[in-house]
Amino acid sequence: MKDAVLPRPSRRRVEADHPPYDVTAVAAVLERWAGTPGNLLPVLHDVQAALGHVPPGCVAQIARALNRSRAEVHGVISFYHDFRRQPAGRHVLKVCQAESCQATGGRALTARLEQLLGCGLGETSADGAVTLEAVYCLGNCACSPAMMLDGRLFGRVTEAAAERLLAEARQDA
Amino acid sequence: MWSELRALREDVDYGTPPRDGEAVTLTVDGVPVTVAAGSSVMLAAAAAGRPVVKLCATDMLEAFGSCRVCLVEIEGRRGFPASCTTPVEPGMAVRTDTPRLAELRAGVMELYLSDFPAEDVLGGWSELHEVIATTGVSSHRYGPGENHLAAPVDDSNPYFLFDPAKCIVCSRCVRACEEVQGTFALTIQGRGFESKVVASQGEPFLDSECVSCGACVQACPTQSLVEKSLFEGGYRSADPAQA
Amino acid sequence: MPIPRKPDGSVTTTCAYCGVGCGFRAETLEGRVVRMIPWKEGKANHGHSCVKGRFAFDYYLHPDRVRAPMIRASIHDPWREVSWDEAITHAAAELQRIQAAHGRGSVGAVSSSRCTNEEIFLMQKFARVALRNNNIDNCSRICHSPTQFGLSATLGAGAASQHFDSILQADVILVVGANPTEGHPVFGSMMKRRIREGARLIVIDPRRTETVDSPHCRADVHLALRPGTNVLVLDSIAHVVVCEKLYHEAFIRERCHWHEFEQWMALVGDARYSPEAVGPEASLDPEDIRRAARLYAAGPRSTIYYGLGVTEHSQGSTGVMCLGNLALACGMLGREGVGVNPLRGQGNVQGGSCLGSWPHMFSGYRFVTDDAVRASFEHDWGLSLDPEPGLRLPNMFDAALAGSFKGMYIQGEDPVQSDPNQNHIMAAMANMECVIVQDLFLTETAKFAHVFLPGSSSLEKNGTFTNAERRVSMVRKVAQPLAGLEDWQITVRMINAMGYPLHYDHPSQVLDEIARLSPAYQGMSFALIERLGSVQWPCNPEAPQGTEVLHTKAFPRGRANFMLTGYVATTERADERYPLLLTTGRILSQYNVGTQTRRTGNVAWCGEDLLEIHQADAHTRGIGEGDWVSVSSRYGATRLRARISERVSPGVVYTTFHFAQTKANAITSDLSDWATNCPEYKVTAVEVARVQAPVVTEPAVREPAEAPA
Amino acid sequence: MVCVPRDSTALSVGADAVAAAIAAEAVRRGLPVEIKRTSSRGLFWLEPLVEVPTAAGAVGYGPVEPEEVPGLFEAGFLQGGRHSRSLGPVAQIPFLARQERLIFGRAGVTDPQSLAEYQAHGGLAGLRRALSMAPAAVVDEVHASGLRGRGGAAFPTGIKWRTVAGAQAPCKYVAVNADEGDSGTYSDRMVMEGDPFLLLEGMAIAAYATGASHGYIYVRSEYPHAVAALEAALATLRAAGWYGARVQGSDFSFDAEVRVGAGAYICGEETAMIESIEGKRGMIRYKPPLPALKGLFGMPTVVNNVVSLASVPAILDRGAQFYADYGMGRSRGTLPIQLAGNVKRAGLVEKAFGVTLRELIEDFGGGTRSGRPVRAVQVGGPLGAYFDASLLDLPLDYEALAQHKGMAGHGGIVVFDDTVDMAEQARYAMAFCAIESCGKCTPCRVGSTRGRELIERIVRGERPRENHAQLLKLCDVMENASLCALGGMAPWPVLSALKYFPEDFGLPSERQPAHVV
Repeated sequence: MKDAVLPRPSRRRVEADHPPYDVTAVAAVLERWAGTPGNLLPVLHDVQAALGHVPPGCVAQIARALNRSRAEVHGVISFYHDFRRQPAGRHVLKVCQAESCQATGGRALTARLEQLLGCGLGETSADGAVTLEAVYCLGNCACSPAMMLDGRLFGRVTEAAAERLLAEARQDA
Repeated sequence: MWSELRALREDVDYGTPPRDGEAVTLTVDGVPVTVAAGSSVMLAAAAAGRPVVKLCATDMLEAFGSCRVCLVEIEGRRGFPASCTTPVEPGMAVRTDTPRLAELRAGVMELYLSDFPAEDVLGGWSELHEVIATTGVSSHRYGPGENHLAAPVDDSNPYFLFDPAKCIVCSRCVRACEEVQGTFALTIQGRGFESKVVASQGEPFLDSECVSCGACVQACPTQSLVEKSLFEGGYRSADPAQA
Repeated sequence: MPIPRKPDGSVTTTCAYCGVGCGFRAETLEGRVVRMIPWKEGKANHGHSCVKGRFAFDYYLHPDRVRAPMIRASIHDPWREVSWDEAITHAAAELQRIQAAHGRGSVGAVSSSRCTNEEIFLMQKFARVALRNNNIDNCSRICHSPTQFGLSATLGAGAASQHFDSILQADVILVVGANPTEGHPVFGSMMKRRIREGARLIVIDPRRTETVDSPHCRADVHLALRPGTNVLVLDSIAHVVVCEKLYHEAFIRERCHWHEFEQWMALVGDARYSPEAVGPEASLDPEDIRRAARLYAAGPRSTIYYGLGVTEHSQGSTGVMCLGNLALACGMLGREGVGVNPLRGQGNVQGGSCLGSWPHMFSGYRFVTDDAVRASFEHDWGLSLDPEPGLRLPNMFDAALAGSFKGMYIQGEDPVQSDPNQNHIMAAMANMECVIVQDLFLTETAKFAHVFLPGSSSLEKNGTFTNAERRVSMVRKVAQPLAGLEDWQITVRMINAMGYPLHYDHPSQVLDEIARLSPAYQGMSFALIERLGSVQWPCNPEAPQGTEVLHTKAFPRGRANFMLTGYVATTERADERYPLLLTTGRILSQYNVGTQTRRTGNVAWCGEDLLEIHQADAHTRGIGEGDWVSVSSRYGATRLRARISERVSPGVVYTTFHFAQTKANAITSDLSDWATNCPEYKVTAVEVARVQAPVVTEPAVREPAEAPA
Repeated sequence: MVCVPRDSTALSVGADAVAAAIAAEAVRRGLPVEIKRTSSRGLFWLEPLVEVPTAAGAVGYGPVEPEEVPGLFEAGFLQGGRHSRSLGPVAQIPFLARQERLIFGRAGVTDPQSLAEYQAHGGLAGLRRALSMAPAAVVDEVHASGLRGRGGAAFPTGIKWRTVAGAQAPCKYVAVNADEGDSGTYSDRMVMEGDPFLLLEGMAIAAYATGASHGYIYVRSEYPHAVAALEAALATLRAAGWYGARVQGSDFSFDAEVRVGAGAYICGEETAMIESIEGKRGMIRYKPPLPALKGLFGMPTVVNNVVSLASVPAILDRGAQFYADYGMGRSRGTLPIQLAGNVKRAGLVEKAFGVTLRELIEDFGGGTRSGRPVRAVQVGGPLGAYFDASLLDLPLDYEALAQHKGMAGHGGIVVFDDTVDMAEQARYAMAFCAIESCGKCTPCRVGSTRGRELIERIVRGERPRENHAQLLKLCDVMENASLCALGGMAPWPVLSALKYFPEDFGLPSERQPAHVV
């Protein structure tokens, strides 16, 4: 019988061995949404807004507060592409992959961005400055191709304009 | 009402839970049958002795409608409704085996087999193998493509193992853990082709909230979840011969 | 991945573990059980199972199983394997020698709720026809004897009023002193299903268990009362019911005695039981007591499920009577979705209770002192029977210590580990001259045995179990008994060896005898059970297919009785030397004293008993997660590891008694229920202190056998 | 006064910079200029479009660069002076003049957050009239108008409301589908950002008619401006007593809240959206039960698209017949069409049903932005069919498009010039389905990935004949066995691409017999 380590706790993992995270920030979010029917998505949005991502460690805290299981919360987090389980780069650049933007050079723009950042869609540049993500329609189809940098929308984006924007973003690093 | 639970039979799987309700009479492949209102066409077909093939349906769980092998044709209705999620209505005329249905079922089975270990198709005795035999579809024409055949086996539980390569993501295990046991320890992680059955936050079963009641193993139609005691000499984990 | 092998045989049987009594199909391959599949037509489990019944069956082939009878002159000598004849003849001779030397009452027998109805009936018949005395008791003495006493006193029958499925009709579920999700898991799942459909849940239990708070199942009111204050809190709930006129007057007038209700109303209506008075003493918020009372009384269908947390107290019987009174006052009896239901611990606790394995009662709850009743047994068995009630199990141990009780035949029970005040019992056992133990393994009690008769597991015999909802279901032989005889055959041979000729071809004949002699079982037979799958007693001409819900038209005594349930605090008090209160219980993966489950893969979840302690109490004592601690009481001390837990409130600690080396019962008091001697396991004042890890740790259990080949 | 739009598309091409430049130039010139931030007209190729009110109506200048602002001042644009960017009176711009804007009448005119301006331009008239009528009468009015779901399903709105109104339940909900995930569509966005009161008025009317007590607006997370605009508008309506308890003193109470999506196209399907609002994975629910009887939290729920609800105030205000007089066949009323992709004049065209694709692309759209010939057009979003030039005379009508296995969908039209590779578009249609599939049903979960792989093999010339036959077989299984429209209609763009552009796949060029419904 392994003496040093307590035997695997029966079933319920008290605190899964995930990296630490800001418990009080998550508690504040849970307090704000307490009692609201169907509040899991609003909670996850607010947690990601506060911490930059949804730390795996807080899943147990959220599940307990919402009287649901860790599996259910994890199932929801992993379903929606917006929720990140690891921190992103300092900036997040979403480049539209949908048909309207394809019709106006969106594919070339994406290739250029991947080249500039040295990473593919869904990855972060080596210097950790920018995370490049695919997005399927920003509603800017009349001014395709479109991009969103940290929530700010850009239309009729040329490769040159994209290059300028990236330089500014990586500068203030 | 609990009387619905008592209508469960050991020797037949009606596919959807028996219901209480006043009588509804319909015909399945011309055979008249009377079942309680609220029952599914699938249950009526089984009761009429014309059972429809199924994979994601079992009468211990609410209908789910995901595998799509149980499609039927109903007179006066266009398309091919899933019999598990279509409630019976008086006077319905159901067809369970038209050439068109056979074609669609074969199409669905080809998709399943395109992501299932070929070496496990022959000799298996799970529900999936019964459907393979009934539909006569045991191979596919998609050639090599993305698949889950290399997914690692989780044998952390002392009694059963989970081999994701044989999982058809029908969620019967997830639903059994919720509806029958009430622990909610399983979920589907991710979506689309990456969808994967996991325990808690993607942990080995033994580390998760799983209380090892065995309901998921019993519900699994492909023996992706299966008792270790059924393997020759008992299952030894990470035994190269076993892998 | 190789193809799993397909089983080639299947026998429908009943699980031997807890009181839910799940139906299973035992699937075999080449004669060996390889898989247990829950039976969809099992009326208690409807195709569901828990880890014990579903998977923990391979103990039946564990190397520790004793495969041949053994005898020894002294408990210090090594065992000697002998033939069945030699062992049984020796045992009988010894018992006769002792009786000759020390009188007929100097020997006795103990049956177990882990055995079948037929085996229990034969054990009490052994005492009465072979030993010619009434020294017969059973293990429900130490768990649900207060149920038998308390429910008989109020409702007239010591058994569950509902069938398990009735919970699917309940609007309010009151759980007292029980944790169904771990103790009765399959019923726990049914309860959770109903709660997910919207039923309200009240839990009265010192611990914040899974039943109180788990996904999609959260108690509307949790009364985390101080251990030992059950009666006080239940009387306070009654106080609110009477003072706010929430009781069901029409039901009381029609089905009870109004004057008794008025006396009871006067008692509980006293300000002493007001929530404001009781709150502080039971460490509860008075408002929660009121909410619980209003929720229960409102119903419209409120049901009560309770466990050892009510019965294992010095006022255990009183606690049960409080529940009876409450249900009567609110009219919550005699229909679907209501009732008062004991969650009996072991597979056949209900069987053990109604088949006469009591010193003072024959089967069917009828007193040995009742001449007419005794005459019917004497007529059937063809000999005169002792009219005086015999010794209860605790009395047997006291008499053994005093030297007047020298011999005991124990079947399937391990009192040395499970009974309270262990040092006292061990001394008593050591003082006896002939202890005969019939069990699967060499238990703690077997250390004091002179004759060991190897028993058969539930997979190796035919018979019936009665679960906690009075449902009698079939146990069918799947494999041959390892030692060659089924348990009931051993007892029959013991009876014959004592000079009383007896023969049965098949256990079904024993059930026929039970039916002949017990009104509630009159219509019961193997044939009926085969046809209906299972039958709930009473099963008699009025109810030929059994009875699902009791007390629908009348109570056994016509009307039910209100019993006065004044609160008398237990003498077991926390003080500066022993400031914490210890309560005990069980965990999902281990069963009772762990005899079987310790020898299965279940050790993966729980390999040792742990002491759950609140962060505050641990912190002040410098105790960290996993530290070794000593737990000492006025009666003894033991050592185990600590787990910091938010499930217990400050001032309360908790442990289980599944592992022998924990000796949890070495520290429990010798106090017991005033009416039935059911030990007060649930309240022991203790002190907990950090200690060094013991140098030589006795292996908790030998590594479980490889999964069966 | 100078009007500069703050619509997110206008902002995406520099509207804020232009507004700032005007303010700075006005200060430099000591001219008191009030800058009003309005919604956009929807003539997006002209954004940033600056307008100045004059006696002869609003005069427009665009697209304005910040550097051109001093020049504008020089040209006296404040009084409508001539400038290279002059557009003359905006109302007379043909693109705008030839539209029938029942929904987008206030677009580019009012301040989206001004309740006073909203009412000055006809706002709340519909709700006032509805509150004066019996709920059943309101349902009949909407039914009589012939309004059908503008999200894409085209189900008669009146029948849906009637089902919910007839249901008995402790409470009922209104759930607005503002997920707008189709590429090439932005009409919902324009309503929410540019005229939030219109949507909220439509929701209140729906709630009153059906007996709903609470509403949810499920907005895609890619529309932060729309979320902010709706939250602000809700607060305003609550303060003005049009939302919350006892609306305008009546015994009708209704309130609503915004819920933000999280990157799942499938949550544009009504049952997946309901699952998402309930805090679950966006998985499709089978029907029956219909959401109208058992929807959000198990209660009867009216699920309508933004544009459907935005059409309701006009129906109540002007009457059902007024609305029904627009359109053709069974497609009554107007549809806000959105021109997108490689089109010269991209923007919103609200027209009665019946207008043809050619009128939209050539007369309104002016052909391709690149100047190259139009080769293909996708109508109705990523699940819509691709039409080649020969089909541009098809009228925009639900039934007419269905004849050619096409659909109006949410009214998006994406134009491609002759540089398009239709095999890549077909591959993308399957890839998109694989990325957005909820993973519940087998035909879509597995079929979308197999479809992408098959098309890649065909294009690589690997056994094209067998793989093409298998692709058609797969499309048949997806169309007929899938649980919802994502798997069910993903084959439409693929089959249409194969039918009209076989050459791009390296397949024999004679027309393939597409599966005509």
